Amino acid sequence: MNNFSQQQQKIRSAASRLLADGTVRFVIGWAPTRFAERTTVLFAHTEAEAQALVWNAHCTAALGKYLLDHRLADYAVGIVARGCESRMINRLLTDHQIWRERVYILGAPCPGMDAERCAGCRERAPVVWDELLWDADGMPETGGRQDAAPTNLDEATIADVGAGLALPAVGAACSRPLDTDTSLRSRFFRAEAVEGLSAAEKFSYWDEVYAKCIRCYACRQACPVCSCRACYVDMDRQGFQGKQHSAADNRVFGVTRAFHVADRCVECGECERVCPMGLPILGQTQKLIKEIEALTGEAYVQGMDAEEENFLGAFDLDDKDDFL
Amino acid sequence: MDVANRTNTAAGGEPKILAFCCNWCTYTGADLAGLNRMKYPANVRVVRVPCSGRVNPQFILRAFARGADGVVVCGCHPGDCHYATGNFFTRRRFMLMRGLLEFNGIDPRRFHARWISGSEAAKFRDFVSEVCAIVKGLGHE
Amino acid sequence: MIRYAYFPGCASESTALSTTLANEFVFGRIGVDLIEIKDWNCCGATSAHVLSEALGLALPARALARAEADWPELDVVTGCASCYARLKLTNHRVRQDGGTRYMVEKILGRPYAAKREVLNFLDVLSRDDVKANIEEALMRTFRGKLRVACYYGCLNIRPCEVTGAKDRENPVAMDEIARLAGAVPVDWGYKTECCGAAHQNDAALEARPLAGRILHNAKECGADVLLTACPMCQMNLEMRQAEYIRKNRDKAVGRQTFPLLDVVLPPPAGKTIPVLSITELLAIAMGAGGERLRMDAHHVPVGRVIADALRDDAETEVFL
Amino acid sequence: MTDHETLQSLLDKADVRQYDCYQCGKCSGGCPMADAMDFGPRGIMRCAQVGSLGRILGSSTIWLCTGCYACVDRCPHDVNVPALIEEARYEAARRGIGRHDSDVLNKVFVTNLKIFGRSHEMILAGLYNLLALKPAQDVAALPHMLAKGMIGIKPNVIEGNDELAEMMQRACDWDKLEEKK
Amino acid sequence: MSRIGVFVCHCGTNLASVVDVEKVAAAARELPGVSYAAEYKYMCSEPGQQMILDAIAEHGLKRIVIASCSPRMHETTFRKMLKKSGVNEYLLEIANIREQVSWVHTDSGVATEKAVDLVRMAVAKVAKDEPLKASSIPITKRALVVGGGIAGIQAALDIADAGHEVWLLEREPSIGGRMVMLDKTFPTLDCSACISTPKMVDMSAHPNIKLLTSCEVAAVRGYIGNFTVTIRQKAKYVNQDICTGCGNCEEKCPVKVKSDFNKGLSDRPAIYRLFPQAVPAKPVIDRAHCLKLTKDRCGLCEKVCPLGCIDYADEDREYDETFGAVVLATGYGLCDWTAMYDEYGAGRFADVIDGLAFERLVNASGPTEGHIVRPSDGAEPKTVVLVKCVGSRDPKKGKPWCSRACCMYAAKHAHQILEKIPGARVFVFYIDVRTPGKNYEEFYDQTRKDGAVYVRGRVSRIYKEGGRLICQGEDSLLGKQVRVAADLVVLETAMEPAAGARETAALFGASADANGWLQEAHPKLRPVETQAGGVFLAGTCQGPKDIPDTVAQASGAAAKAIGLLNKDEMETSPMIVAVDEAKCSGCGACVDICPFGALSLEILTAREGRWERAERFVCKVNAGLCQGCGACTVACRTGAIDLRGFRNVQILEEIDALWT
Repeated sequence: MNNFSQQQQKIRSAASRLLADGTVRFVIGWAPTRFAERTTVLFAHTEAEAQALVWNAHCTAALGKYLLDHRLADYAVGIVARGCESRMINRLLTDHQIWRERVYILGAPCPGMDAERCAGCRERAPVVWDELLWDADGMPETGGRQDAAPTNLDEATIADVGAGLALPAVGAACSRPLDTDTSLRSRFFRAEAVEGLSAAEKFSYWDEVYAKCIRCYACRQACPVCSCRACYVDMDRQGFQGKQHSAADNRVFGVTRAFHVADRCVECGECERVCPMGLPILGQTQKLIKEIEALTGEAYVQGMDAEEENFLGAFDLDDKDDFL
Repeated sequence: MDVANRTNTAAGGEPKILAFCCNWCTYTGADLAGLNRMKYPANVRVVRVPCSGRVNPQFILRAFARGADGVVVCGCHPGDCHYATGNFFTRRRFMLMRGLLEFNGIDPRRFHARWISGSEAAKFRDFVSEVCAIVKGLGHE
Repeated sequence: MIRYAYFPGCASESTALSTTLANEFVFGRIGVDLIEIKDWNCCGATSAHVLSEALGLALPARALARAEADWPELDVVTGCASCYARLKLTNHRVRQDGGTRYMVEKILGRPYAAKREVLNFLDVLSRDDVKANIEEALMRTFRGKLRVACYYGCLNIRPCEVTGAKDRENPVAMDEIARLAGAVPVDWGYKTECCGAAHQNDAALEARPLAGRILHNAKECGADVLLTACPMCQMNLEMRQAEYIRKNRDKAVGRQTFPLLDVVLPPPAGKTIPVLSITELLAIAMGAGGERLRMDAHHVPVGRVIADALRDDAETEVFL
Repeated sequence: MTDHETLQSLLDKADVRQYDCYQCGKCSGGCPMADAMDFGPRGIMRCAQVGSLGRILGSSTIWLCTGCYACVDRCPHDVNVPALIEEARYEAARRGIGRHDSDVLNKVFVTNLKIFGRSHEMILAGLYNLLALKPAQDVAALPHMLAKGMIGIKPNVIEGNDELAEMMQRACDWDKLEEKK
Repeated sequence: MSRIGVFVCHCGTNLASVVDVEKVAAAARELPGVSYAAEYKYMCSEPGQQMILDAIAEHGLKRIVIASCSPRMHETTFRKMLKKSGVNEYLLEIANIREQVSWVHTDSGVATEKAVDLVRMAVAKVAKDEPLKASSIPITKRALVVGGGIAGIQAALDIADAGHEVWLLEREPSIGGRMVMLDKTFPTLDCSACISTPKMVDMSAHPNIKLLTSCEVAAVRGYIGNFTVTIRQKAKYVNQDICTGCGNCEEKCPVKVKSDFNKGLSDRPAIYRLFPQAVPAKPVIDRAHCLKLTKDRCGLCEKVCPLGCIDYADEDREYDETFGAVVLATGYGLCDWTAMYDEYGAGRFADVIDGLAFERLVNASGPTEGHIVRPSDGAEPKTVVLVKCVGSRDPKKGKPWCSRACCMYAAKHAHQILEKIPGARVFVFYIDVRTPGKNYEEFYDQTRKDGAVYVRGRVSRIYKEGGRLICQGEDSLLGKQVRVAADLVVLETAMEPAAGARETAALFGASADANGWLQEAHPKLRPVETQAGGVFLAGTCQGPKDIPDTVAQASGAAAKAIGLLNKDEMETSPMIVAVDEAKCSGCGACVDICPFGALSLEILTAREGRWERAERFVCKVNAGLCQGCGACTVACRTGAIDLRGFRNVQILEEIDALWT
């Protein structure tokens, strides 16, 4: 953690250089706020602004989605990319939303930030970059996808995590002490917290969640996978989703959104981080990835490269169909 | 999806089951069941679609939200799809969807899928009867 | 220095006398350090796994777990095909199946993760660097005068999904090693057929034709010597030959075969095909003399063939 | 359990699906022991297909298999006959059906192991010949081997042989536990 | 107001005896958008249809719902009827209240209630129907046949005889395919060359046929009726227009190359024709082996050519041609057993050969002039072993299928050996003997009686001993292992799809199954068609076949192609997908799913917001290729791609109608 200031300097100088030589129009990174434990997103257009970029445990916002605002641009944009951002970038490339040559990626291996979602993160080092600002040595091991499987966790740990995150988590503040030990947190911690419940309990769990939902669509707005030009929820004439606001309709929205990102989710957890009501909606998408892994028997991690095949966009003649 | 507040228009609280049937296999199979005068419960309402691959999981969500007691999706057997590969995508979509519905507290016994060919009238009848029995057994939550 | 954890196998302490000496000689010369697994035990072949699955896996696992604990960075190598098959299978099963691992660890009472590979001598001798070392260590070669039939044995190759063998029916690894020593491998048809060593005791009569067919084909295809990569195969192939010749001799003198007579009669001679292990062949080529290698321990006399092949080699001492 | 269920459980344990086999005979054609066997690997699969557990357990085939895996390796359908044979041998042992010679050998072998930790050829062969009533088997080679020091009277005892014996006991107990399940 | 008319049919008593049709009509009248509802005895009858037409005129109906039998029965009837009215024929929905109501339910109350529900669904759907117009495309009256084996030849001749222009494309320098390699054909034993070469000559002389040899399909655009095919003409280095095929060059060429046609049993020069009766009967230069082309030496052929045909500067050329119909006749190859069968020696034994090599050995115009000899030493074999199912019926080696012809050609081989070598012994190892064909069983029976020994068992391995080949296997009828010492072993190897067939088919939008055989549209009812309209299958490209079946299928494919070419233009279904480019984000999820290759991503450059020339991907639909399955619509989260006639909103309305 002592590395933060050293690394921050590297970010600043790299950003300055890119701005100075005109490689990029601006660099996306983080800036401090009035509160020590908060940062905000900064679009550094000048070298001076680049010196305001920060790098600390409170850089919780993921930056990838901001690229989408410039998807039609004819200039290049610089971005500080940790594991999650780099996977977002790959995802956007797979979905043909951005042009690789118009993004300059400053790879920033991440120690895990002060956010709940970071605790379950297995891919902290960037997977794509133009320039790696520092190497990933000395960080918690990354890329250990097999190790991430919950089967390797002690049963007691799963139970603890599950118990701690069940119903009471709804509406609770998301901020938790820095917890960089990924081995303590299952990759699918949110989903597993719900899976153990009975059908009725699950139903009321989600009822409680969606009763609180205000349909602000912040989850969609923040999601790097929600890259549609127009979202179905904004087009009520299409008939999929009306404007009515009820737990039932909110629920349809929640499940639909999960399904829309099902096989493309990069597990960044932004949806949950930005939820103003603090709803634990990450479980929905985690569940889908878990299901995909169960169906294929293989690890399914999105965003690892830009050429990958989507689960729902392909098939195997021998796919499971035990309920069909 | 609002199971608690379901309004059922059927008299006597008979459950209604929505069935998506592909035009080339299952719809034909259902027609054949009629041609053979096979009897099955009247709770099922068939929506004809060109291919089971046309069935959007959001349709299923909508049906449950509106109060469906059960939803079924039927198509050609894998490899027999009139459009070559449509049902392979169906398979993946609904294997996922089932997990997600179950995760959301929807009883998976309310959602079924089955491969029924144009000649399998009896299978259609048996399947519909079976789903009706299951759904009736579940009652209204 | 190339290092392996070494599982010698029970035959190394008894019947495989000359092969064991040759192994020491060859691996010493080619810079391969075989570190004997401490207090290793019998792998259980060929009976333990017939009686009990658990026992069949636990016995090899005990030795492997010891190796893993003492030298976690070393692969395990063994010179016997039966041991290799049991060790390799145990390693494979423990790796593949969590249930098996759980069982084995419970029975052993110690951890065993099967992290390293199990290899046989052929795997080691086929390494490019080892081959280079072999070439360097050679003091004389057979200069194309010794025709050898390389017999791999079934268990060095199969089951393929466990051993990962690519050449299933016509492996060439040993042929290539023999060629380094100037021997000429013949193209023959019984490279991987089972010799029946597993049934030497309990179905000796039934298993006899297996060895017979191998020896017959080797001769038919023009081999002077049969090369093996397993002491069990070697002993079986030699003893069956000796037995066969004894019978023919008895027939020739017109008497019933009476084995106890052999206690006082000299060992038989006749139309035989000597059986050498690949390491013996290499040891000879690296200059080891017949006495040092205790070649006299062979059931089928070896000296003549080898000596013939080496005779005109002025630079080196004549073998024997 | 009926014989049929037992057979199915053996097949399941061996991960063999009997109806995969279409009786082409490539296994028996290549089996080195086929001449001595009553059924051969193809015959064993046929017995499994028609559900004749009795024939399998009573066959000489399961005891004569050398485990060389030539059959599996060449099988067009990847039917693992040796795995089935292995399970059949366990079942035969449970039922006390066996082949005398194999029983004697296996018991002598394992006892030998329990005591010394390694196999002792002299004791193994000697005891086997005695108990299997084959006093003359391989005796002809004895003088040669004794004279050359290839076999000796003194057994090699490993240090941890007590611990090994305990471990072997645990393994046998495990089997019994599995059986109860 | 939608002005929907609902018409409830009695279907005699079929419907009316169970469903209270009047009640259904009454309920329909109350539905939103419905301006008129009526019932009648037989809606599909002449007066029934007239009644609907009258009601349309009288009540100004704009959309029609008919509650009757299955739409699979009479949807087309009523669409045709609507063409006579002012109402677009696609503003029609059918509520199936016969097959799905009256015939399957007995309780009148329940049945009527369900019928009302179905009508309600149909009304909800029809309200969102859009008028659609079927379009038609002109048809190029020319067929392309890919592959010049017997299937391609037959298909080309049939199409040409029907009066249409045909181009036949063959990648080898001569047409003829596998059949001309064969010696005799079972079960009649007539000479293969004698029956195939006349057809080849017919081909080259036919005024409607253009022959393209040494050619490949490089690319295809377009679809049924108008395929624009890029043809790659490989360089022949011999001016085919001038060459008379005198053969001087072939005699003088110093190069010796193993002849593929003779399965490596003889040599050929570098300037060569595939076989003596090749069509066209003109040589080409094999560029891989010609000394002039590889090393710039020699040049003998140029010197000896009396007409100056040799052109070393010749190059591959590509050009486009348009065709209305395509017949794929890409044929088969024999599996490379040497790569698969270690246990049979993997090619290490010269005297283990495959069936096609045997055909060349026994062929009078083959390398040995018809003498059956061992390739290793030229001696006449006394004991021959034939091994069937090498590569066939072998899932482990990746070929689970039965190659169908081998049982018969093995019997033929056995017959030929017994006939040509007095005192010969023939052993045929088999798993099953399959002889389904006219006079096939009789032929097999005769071969058996002639003395061929059939041994039931798959050969386990082949090895050498005493200069002979030992075939070790089980005689499973005896239950005993057998070892046959043979002088010659013939492996009757599996047919497999020709190399590149899958890729070529894919260019035309046709697919191959898991094994690589080209996929027919329906295994029973559309055996010569593919999923791609206008692309038909002939011969072994679709699956293993013998010659009669191949020829029959080729004629079938030709008939389909003729049927298509006889039309001047064809109508296409308007119920296909359409993309709303404004909404499309170009993610390409739909493109992955389309089985017909009808969707593609293209870059759209347009002014957008503050960007003058914004570039983004959008999905484009090829209306000719789309078959209207709608699988892509589900992948589109935005709903930018939607299926006409089955739009998202329509299906949602149907669902909603049930619970309002």
